[in-house]
Amino acid sequence: MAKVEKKRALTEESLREFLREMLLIRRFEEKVEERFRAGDLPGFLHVAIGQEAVAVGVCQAMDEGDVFASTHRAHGHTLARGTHPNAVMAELYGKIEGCCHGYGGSMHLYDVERGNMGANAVIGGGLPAVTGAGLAFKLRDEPRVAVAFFGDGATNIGTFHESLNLAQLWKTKTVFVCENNHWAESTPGWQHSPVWDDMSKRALAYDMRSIKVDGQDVQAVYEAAHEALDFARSGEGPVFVDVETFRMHGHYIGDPQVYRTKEDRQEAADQDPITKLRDRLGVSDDEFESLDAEANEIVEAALEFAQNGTDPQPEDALKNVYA
Amino acid sequence: MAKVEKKRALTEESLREFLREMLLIRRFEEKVEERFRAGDLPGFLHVAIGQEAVAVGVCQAMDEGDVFASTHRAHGHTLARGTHPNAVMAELYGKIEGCCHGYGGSMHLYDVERGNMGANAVIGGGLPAVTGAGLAFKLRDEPRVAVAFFGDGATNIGTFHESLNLAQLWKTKTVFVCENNHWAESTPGWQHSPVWDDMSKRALAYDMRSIKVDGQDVQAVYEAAHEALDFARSGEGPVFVDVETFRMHGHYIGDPQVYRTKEDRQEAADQDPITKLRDRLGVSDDEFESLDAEANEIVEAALEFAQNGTDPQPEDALKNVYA
Amino acid sequence: MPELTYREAVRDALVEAMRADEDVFIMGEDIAEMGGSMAVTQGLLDEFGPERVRNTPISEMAIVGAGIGAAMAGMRPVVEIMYEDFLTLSLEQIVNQAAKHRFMSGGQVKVPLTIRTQGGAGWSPGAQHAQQLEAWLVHIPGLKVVYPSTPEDVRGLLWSSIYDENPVVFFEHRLLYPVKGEVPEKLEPIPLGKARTIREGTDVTVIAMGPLVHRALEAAIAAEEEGISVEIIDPRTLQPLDEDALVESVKKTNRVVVAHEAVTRMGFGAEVAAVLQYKAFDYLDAPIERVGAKFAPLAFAPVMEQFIVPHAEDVLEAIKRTVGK
Amino acid sequence: MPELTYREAVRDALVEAMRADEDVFIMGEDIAEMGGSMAVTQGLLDEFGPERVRNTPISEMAIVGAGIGAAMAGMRPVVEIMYEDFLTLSLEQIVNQAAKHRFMSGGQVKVPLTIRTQGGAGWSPGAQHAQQLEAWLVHIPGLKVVYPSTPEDVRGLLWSSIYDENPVVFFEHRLLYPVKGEVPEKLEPIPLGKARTIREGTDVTVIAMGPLVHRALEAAIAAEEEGISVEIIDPRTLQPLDEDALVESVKKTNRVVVAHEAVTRMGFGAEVAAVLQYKAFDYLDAPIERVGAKFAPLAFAPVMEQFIVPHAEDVLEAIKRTVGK
Ligand SMILES: Cc1ncc(C[n+]2csc(CCOP(=O)(O)OP(=O)(O)O)c2C)c(N)n1
Ligand SMILES: Cc1ncc(C[n+]2csc(CCOP(=O)(O)OP(=O)(O)O)c2C)c(N)n1
Ligand SMILES: [Mg+2]
Ligand SMILES: [Mg+2]
Repeated sequence: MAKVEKKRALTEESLREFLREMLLIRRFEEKVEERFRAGDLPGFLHVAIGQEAVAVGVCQAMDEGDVFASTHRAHGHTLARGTHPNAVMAELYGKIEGCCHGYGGSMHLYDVERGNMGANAVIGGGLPAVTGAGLAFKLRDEPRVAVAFFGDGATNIGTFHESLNLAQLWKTKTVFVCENNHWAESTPGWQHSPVWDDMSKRALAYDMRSIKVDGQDVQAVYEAAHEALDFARSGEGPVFVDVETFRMHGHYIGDPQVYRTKEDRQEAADQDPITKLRDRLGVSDDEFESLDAEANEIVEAALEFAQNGTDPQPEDALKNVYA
Repeated sequence: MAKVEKKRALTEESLREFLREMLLIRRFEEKVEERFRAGDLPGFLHVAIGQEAVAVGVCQAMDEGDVFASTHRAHGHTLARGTHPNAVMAELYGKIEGCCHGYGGSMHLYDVERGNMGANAVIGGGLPAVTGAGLAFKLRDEPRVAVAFFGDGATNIGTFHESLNLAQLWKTKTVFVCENNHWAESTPGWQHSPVWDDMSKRALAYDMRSIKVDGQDVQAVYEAAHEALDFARSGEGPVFVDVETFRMHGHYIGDPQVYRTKEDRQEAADQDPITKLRDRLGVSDDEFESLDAEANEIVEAALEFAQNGTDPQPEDALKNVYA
Repeated sequence: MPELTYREAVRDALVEAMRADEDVFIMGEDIAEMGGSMAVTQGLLDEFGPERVRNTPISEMAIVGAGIGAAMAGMRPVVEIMYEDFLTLSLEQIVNQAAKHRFMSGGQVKVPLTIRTQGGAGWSPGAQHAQQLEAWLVHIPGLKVVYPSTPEDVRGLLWSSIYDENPVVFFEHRLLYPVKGEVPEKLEPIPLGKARTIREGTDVTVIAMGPLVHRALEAAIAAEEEGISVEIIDPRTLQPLDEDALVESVKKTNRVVVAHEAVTRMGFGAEVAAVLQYKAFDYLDAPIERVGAKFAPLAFAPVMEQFIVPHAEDVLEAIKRTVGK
Repeated sequence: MPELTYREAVRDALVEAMRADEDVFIMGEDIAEMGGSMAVTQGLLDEFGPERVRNTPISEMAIVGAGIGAAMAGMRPVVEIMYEDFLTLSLEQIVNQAAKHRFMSGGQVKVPLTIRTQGGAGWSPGAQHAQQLEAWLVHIPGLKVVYPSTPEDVRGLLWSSIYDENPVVFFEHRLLYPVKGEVPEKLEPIPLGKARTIREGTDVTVIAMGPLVHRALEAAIAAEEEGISVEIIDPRTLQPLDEDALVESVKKTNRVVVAHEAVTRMGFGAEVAAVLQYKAFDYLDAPIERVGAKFAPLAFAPVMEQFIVPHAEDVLEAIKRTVGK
């Protein structure tokens, strides 16, 4: 198979679209934080504030038909891939109108129509499935790719190792996107991984191709993801994308972050991908405010939609156990 | 801590001793094959014929107090570490006089007095324990090292990844000895591992020190193991020892090896570590025959000891479930 | 009717399914050239090639998980875990992923995956190659659990498992592979969730699984000589469980023995006993007897091994106890 | 007597053991600065330092396995699996290694390892953070299994688990952490294998575990108003099980309800029912009732979640059924 390695040019218009999306994710998650703190939302919730460029860059680079698996920090990936904010918010509220009809919740967002194979609350849990889906695409000669998102902490678990090993061995159509935000809950990279400062070393154990990218630069992420997807799609093998990014907030909503220094938090705040893109595009205050208002409006509508959603019937709990 | 890197000189006398040991292991395992084929021996049995130099080289380099964990292919490691052939053979016969009193069998040889923490019939199963023992030695500031033996096939399992990661992170007093004999049962290296032709790449994912060594050269193994043990003992961190070796026989006794070419078998036969050492030491036919006779005598005695051993009482099966 | 061994019957179902459907493929350790550690998949590589008969690395988690992903992508993988004991390495994927995807997605996803495995005592495999763990899987909503005891059943049930839209954990027993039995000329699917009456009787119902079905048969014949008429029922599918069939039989015989090779404590027999004492309370004339492995890991030495696992005599004694003999 | 929360009681046992013995140390994810996901180990890092309070990478297999190795090397590690659901990732080490080393070595080795974990419904954790899997471990010879329900018990039993020479899997329940209770001034070890009578009564015995002990208490009070006298027994240790205590109670009350949060099917209640119908057959005036989670993964939406898990009312209804009301 021919090696495809085109970088699709990004117009300013596209980048503005990216900004809009990142802003939507940001405002969405801020609202989720607010509602959780207000005691409105059930469940264990994790926001990816600071990591929006990864979600948007990768999902924008994906083709129709591509699939992905996400993690406990799934709102951004799901929204970036086109699931309606109403459906996501309604899911967080446990409503029938939610993208999983209230069965899943924040850590288990699925949207099969848009290729979302499911967010996973078990670290590494989605990686073998993405390997298997990439295998299926290869066996059936389909031009599709399966993408896994996961964190730096996830590279420590056996599931990660077995999945990457198998993917490389069989050259499955898979892309592994490691969002290295320097933390696994309260555990800093240096405390959980001997190669925390260069996660691409993980790929060496499989002779797997890897790409390093600045996760706060959405264009760079987009281009790297494109390269990875093209390579995987062509059947040449999986790619490990080593993304450096920053978790601006706590591990979970409400996390007092006692384990984290002020400086570390400030460093993360300084890496806000939205500010970076805004500066780069030279978006004026007025224009930004109008984009922001637009995002907020969508989020407010989603909230209203969710709050007015329908609770499942208790007995619905016994449905969907089997197909 | 100071970095220790002495190579202990090996006298010809020592090497002759190594030859004696390798020969004993060889004859012991040939006898086991014979008795198994004769229908005398219960269980699943795997011999390490062709890999004797690894067992002897590593075990000779270990200090008193060092411990190790072995695999399904455990006779050589156990004998090389000094467990009496009688006790090993009796164990294979399921006798009370066996080194596990008949509870363990070939795949579960233990000898705590000699630091044998147990052979494991689950691939990778002993690696975390060796990491934990190495941690204990470090926490208690003991000058001891824990060694794991495992095969090329074992590098694919999650347990391997988690163990090496943790060992490196915590700089435990551990040495990981990978016996790459190019096969995992019927599956050749290229079919089970993307880095099959250079297993030391596995260590890169942990920034772990690695040493490559020719496993058919007992002196080289001894020296490499010494270097690794010294490094680990000094508290500098674990070491991955990438040993290339050859499985001269089938995966298990009785394996028709339908999956293996004649050439591959011949290649392995050509790498007989005993022949190599014999040639190198210039051992005459006469001398070799006398060494051989000596080994055979020990093995015959072991066989007699085992065959005359005592069967456990059936109800003994309910002992040793709890301490 | 032709005769097949249990081993051939498993193979037959795989071959038929792979011929019928390009989406069926198999993965596992050493299943290709070697034909699996139990020679079940011998010949499949030749017929279907390495794309559909895939040797895997030793990575039980990824084997099951890749099966899940391929199933979610529309295929019907059949994966093999070489020894049941190694299910312990893949349970995260089986229990948290395969069993729950459909539910957590609110019905969007399905996982038509079959996980074959085998185990059991015999040949002195030692403590790590002989456990019987089917009870664990029965505890997990979202899984189906199948454990056939005859060539006919293993063939028909494997077919149905492959074509079921849910993840199925399919247990085979090492000692059953060489067992011969009649099978229908053409493969007939057997629906999951239906027990089979192996033998009719009036005095005691023995509910037996896997190899214990055969040992129960021996026991029944011996019991008959002592004037005790034994009915034997093999649930075959443990999840869903054909409770009605068990209850019906008990209502007739009023006495029950449950027999499996797994450790008695917390084994599947506990569930059967709990169900029957509840649903047939007024019909029980004697306590429900459980026959299973004694409470120890499987010892290596044959004398100890055989002491641990249940035999026909153990079933017979239990039968006699229930009738007060 | 002073009062402690269940959380404080766990912490207290850890602190006391670590003060008493240099060989006791703890490992787990985020147990150091953060004090664990349930704030149980808060403050321990300050007192004992990072060598003895070890944050681990996310690698449940290695966490347990390193504990095994350290235990075999003579220490007394206490490892934490953050959520019980992740036991699925370490079962190979728990079941094939920790549980069997002593046996396979013919008694040479011991593994004094304690594996703490927690789980349960509450706070809508969803299907992968809420399973109750204690039944699995009870099926495995070589393990001890403990599941305390009160501050006093959790403290005394954790101490005994740490000092037991065998591997112990120690279950805590998320909703119990804030529950307060009286504890002896000085930590008193509680022997493993002894049930506790929580409440005496004459009409029905409720055998309850973990949070269901508390729900059973509510049910008992409500039942009393209807003239039903309920005895509640908490086995506390599931392996070894204090069968005598259960049987004694049943001989008195002649009626039994078994209650736990785990899925009813193949849950620990099945074993209890199987044992009691056997050992107290002639004393049972009604079928043994089982109360547990309905057969589904735990749904996220609170209404569905609450429908799945058992409540005091479910226990009450079961009590009433046994007495025919
Ligand atoms: C197998 C497993 N172990 C532990 C946890 C608890 N947990 C949830 S998130 C998390 C940290 C994950 O770190 P990382 O992979 O870097 O992702 P991030 O949270 O930084 O996005 C942990 C330990 C889990 N969900 N799964
Ligand atoms: C977890 C696990 N999976 C599968 C097996 C079955 N098995 C036994 S030996 C073996 C091959 C091991 O290969 P390698 O690690 O290279 O060791 P070698 O046999 O070559 O010494 C396999 C797959 C096992 N024992 N454990
Ligand atoms: Mg992270
Ligand atoms: Mg090998």
